[in-house]
Amino acid sequence: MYSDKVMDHFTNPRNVGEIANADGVGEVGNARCGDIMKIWIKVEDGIIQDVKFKTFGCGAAIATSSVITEMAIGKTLDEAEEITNKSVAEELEGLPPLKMHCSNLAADALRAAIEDYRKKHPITA
Amino acid sequence: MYSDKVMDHFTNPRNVGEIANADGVGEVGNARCGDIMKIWIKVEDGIIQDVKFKTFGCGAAIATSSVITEMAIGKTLDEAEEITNKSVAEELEGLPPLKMHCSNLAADALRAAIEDYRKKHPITA
Amino acid sequence: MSEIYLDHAATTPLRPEVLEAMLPYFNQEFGNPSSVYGAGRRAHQALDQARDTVADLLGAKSEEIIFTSGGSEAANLAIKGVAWAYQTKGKHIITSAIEHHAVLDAVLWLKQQGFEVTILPVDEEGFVDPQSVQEALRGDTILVSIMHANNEVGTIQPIEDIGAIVRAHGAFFHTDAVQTAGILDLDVAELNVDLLSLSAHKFYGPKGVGALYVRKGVRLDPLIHGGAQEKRRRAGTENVAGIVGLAKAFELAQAERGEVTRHLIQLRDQLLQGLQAIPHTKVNGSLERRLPNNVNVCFQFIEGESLLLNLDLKGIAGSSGSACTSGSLDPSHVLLAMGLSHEIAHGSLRLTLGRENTQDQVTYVLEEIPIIVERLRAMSPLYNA
Amino acid sequence: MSEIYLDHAATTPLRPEVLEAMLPYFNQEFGNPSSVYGAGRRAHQALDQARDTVADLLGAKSEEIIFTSGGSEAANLAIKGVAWAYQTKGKHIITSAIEHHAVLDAVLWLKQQGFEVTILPVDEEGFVDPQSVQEALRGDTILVSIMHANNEVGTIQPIEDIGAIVRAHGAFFHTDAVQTAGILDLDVAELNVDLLSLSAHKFYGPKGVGALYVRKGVRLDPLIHGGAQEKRRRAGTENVAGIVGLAKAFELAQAERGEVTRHLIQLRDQLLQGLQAIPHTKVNGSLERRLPNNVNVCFQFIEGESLLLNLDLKGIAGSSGSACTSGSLDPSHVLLAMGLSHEIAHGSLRLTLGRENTQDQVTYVLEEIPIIVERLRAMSPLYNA
Ligand SMILES: Cc1ncc(COP(=O)(O)O)c(C=O)c1O
Ligand SMILES: Cc1ncc(COP(=O)(O)O)c(C=O)c1O
Repeated sequence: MYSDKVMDHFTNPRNVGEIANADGVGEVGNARCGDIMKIWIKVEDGIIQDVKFKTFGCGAAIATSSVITEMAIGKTLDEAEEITNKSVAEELEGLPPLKMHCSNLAADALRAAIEDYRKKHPITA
Repeated sequence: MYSDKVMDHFTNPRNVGEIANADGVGEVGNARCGDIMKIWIKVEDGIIQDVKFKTFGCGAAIATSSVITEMAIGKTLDEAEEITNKSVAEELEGLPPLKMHCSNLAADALRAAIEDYRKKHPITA
Repeated sequence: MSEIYLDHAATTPLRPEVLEAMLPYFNQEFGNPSSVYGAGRRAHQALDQARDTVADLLGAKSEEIIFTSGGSEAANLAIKGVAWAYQTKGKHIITSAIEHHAVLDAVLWLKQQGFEVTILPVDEEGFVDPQSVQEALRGDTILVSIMHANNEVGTIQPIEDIGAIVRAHGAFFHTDAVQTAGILDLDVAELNVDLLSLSAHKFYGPKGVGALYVRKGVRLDPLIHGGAQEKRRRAGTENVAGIVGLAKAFELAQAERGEVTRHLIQLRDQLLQGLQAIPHTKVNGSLERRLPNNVNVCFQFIEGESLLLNLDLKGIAGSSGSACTSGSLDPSHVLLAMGLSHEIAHGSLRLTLGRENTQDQVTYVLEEIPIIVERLRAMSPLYNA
Repeated sequence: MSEIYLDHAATTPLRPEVLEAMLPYFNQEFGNPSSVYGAGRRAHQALDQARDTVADLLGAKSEEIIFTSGGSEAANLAIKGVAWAYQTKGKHIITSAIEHHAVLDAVLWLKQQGFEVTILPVDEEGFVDPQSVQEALRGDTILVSIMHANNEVGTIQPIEDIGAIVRAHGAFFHTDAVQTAGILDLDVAELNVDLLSLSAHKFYGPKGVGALYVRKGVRLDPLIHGGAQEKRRRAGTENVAGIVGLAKAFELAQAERGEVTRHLIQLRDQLLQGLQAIPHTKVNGSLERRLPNNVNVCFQFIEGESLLLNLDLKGIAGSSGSACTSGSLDPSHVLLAMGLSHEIAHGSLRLTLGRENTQDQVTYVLEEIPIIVERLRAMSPLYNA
């Protein structure tokens, strides 16, 4: 059902946990549909230095959360915002069709965290 | 499907044929329902001396025709008239339910032959 | 005396290669294909592969194949499924008088439920005239169902032509290909069909499994509601072993088709020729567009079941449209629709050949049948020799 | 690492004795049971014998058994068959909120076609209150369908009581016994049912074959129209091997029931006890009236599919009512009907035992599960340890 890469991230998820005093936090999903993702980011000079996640959800939800942490670290906020649910799925070498919809929310969670960061750190020109 | 006795009468039907100058002839059934039985009888002193039949029909139709010739020979006309389709089926150790209806007409054919005989030989008291 | 089986249109023995392909799915890979763990995933893979194979052989896409419990279910699903799904668009259905009862009775039941039905006649060889389909189509016609080849007389319908007419009109077209799958080359695009039914046990696969091709975009209400199997169009835990068997048997039939067809036609023509030499004998169906394995004749003055029983006593297994074998009073609705009288229709014999039949068997059969026919005629009140 | 199969409610492996009983009917006795010649008659005899066996085991008469392609078809035939046959008498149907989708979706489809439906609630253990059936019955109620035991939580309904109420009212009563056939002792007279569905692959028989008991006098419109098979109530060439397998498996299950049940209950209770020791764990279903092979728990703060995947990696095959495994957004409709929140319902785990499971396996499972649960909770945003 799942690709090897999904199973790798599912069995050895990267960057699980929380960041104390995170610069931004994003949460998407709800218990009703069975997937909740929460992402914490640490930002320095407009660059994402660290990402951590916690996820309640199926194998795809956990793997997408894990892989997006790797994809985001080192990127500028603008670059990170370009990550889509689709590019996450591609990074994982595909997801089952059923999972594309409801469990592939990691990019949304990351964007929510970035938005949270931007709200807390308004650019004062 | 068929009892041994049915198969015996089917494979070795008794008294097949016609009686030239028969005293009575009876025919029942029609081609539409797939069974036609014709019975010829020879009567002497009110006793059936000989019976012959020709049948167009399924295994049950042939076997019932055959067995009724044996049942009728030697009987008085009154006795022979008492033979029912049911007693023919019993004599054959049973017939499949589907066959009880449409293919078990031999007693009717015999009665038709007796009726024909009585019509041609009215009792002049 | 070993049996000579000449009733391949009724059913066929499972091929050993097919049984072998099925065996692992009984108690090794026995998982439920809907399950996420290994045993379930492997069963699911087997289903996927079978679906790909069947789709390939029909020139279809995998998602266009629904596995069913046989030809009857496939045909019922096609007809009732489309009827229910499109009832708001129209309630008129067209079929032919010589369909298998799986089609005919499904359509007649829908009629009871308020659908309107046109049943097209056939000519004396059993052909549906495409022009009659054209004329029967109405604005509210949602479905036309015409069988590919008839199971009794073997006549092969001009499905491509009928399909083109139905498509141009905008209705859906189903063909019951139960007698042609595994025998003729089937391509759903060439045939111009939207739905096509087949059944594994007719081509050396297992009994109790069939398939329905449904062109993408055609909606169906399920016959069997429940789980999400078959993309929600047919619920129930899948008969994995059976489905694997269907695909394997279909594949083998396709691979060997050319060679087997030549063999069947040779035996068929030998039989037809030999039987025609018996007086008062009529060949039923077309001689030109005929299934390679089908022989159907009527011997006047005798009845079908007694003929079959006598054949059985000689070790020959055949079939008849006789009323007595079907439990109804009327003989074959197919022969009657082709214009035969009741009397003659009652005396029909169908012999359908298979890949393992031999010329020696045919020779033996041609020796025995005339004797049996003569014997039965001698006791028939209809025969005046 | 050999697999520990704990999903017997989903399906079971075919028993070797059953396969052996089936094998002759694939390519030796392969005849079509409708045929008059020897091979057909012998296949027909095998069907008759299988029918007698199943009837005997249910306390029914042979002519009251219809063979189908599985539990889903049996339930659909019962429900739609009665609905169509009695639609002029009434159009009201009663069922419960925790039925298998084969029942629920069939009933909901009928609703779309103009029938009226009452769906009864259940209590927190999954019980239908017989009193609620009494209250729901109307003058135009034609059918009530309540499952014997639930496939997810194992709760066994008071079928006898419900049946008595339905009978007194004059409606028909169907029970989906797919989870109890082969597990509990079934007697249609004691159960007060008019129709009962079962499926072979749930008791070590083949997939793709089931049976419907229909009390004499209850009319049914067929789901599959066509040939005269199954007394014109279910058309299609019979899956002879499958039907023989169903009867054999049912017979074996009945013969070994006492012993197997004791074994299952012991393992079940060991599992239930061990799992309850995990914090924030809830047992679903009744502890008193529960299937001997069913364990169903919710681990708070985690989701079912990721739990199952982790179990699979440890060689343990289980199941979940999780939305993610069913392809819908909602978790188990059964757990929701029992009053669980979505969040908790998502974390359910069903382990269903079989005759070959061992105490060692249970011990291993009880070692692994707490570790997995802890690991998943550690990455759950809902959990604050
Ligand atoms: C309670 C219940 N009813 C019906 C079914 C359907 O049976 P089948 O999958 O054999 O069609 C199942 C199992 O899937 C079940 O557990
Ligand atoms: C033309 C045709 N359609 C449908 C069927 C039904 O197929 P099955 O018996 O597999 O249900 C048959 C054979 O019985 C057939 O010959």
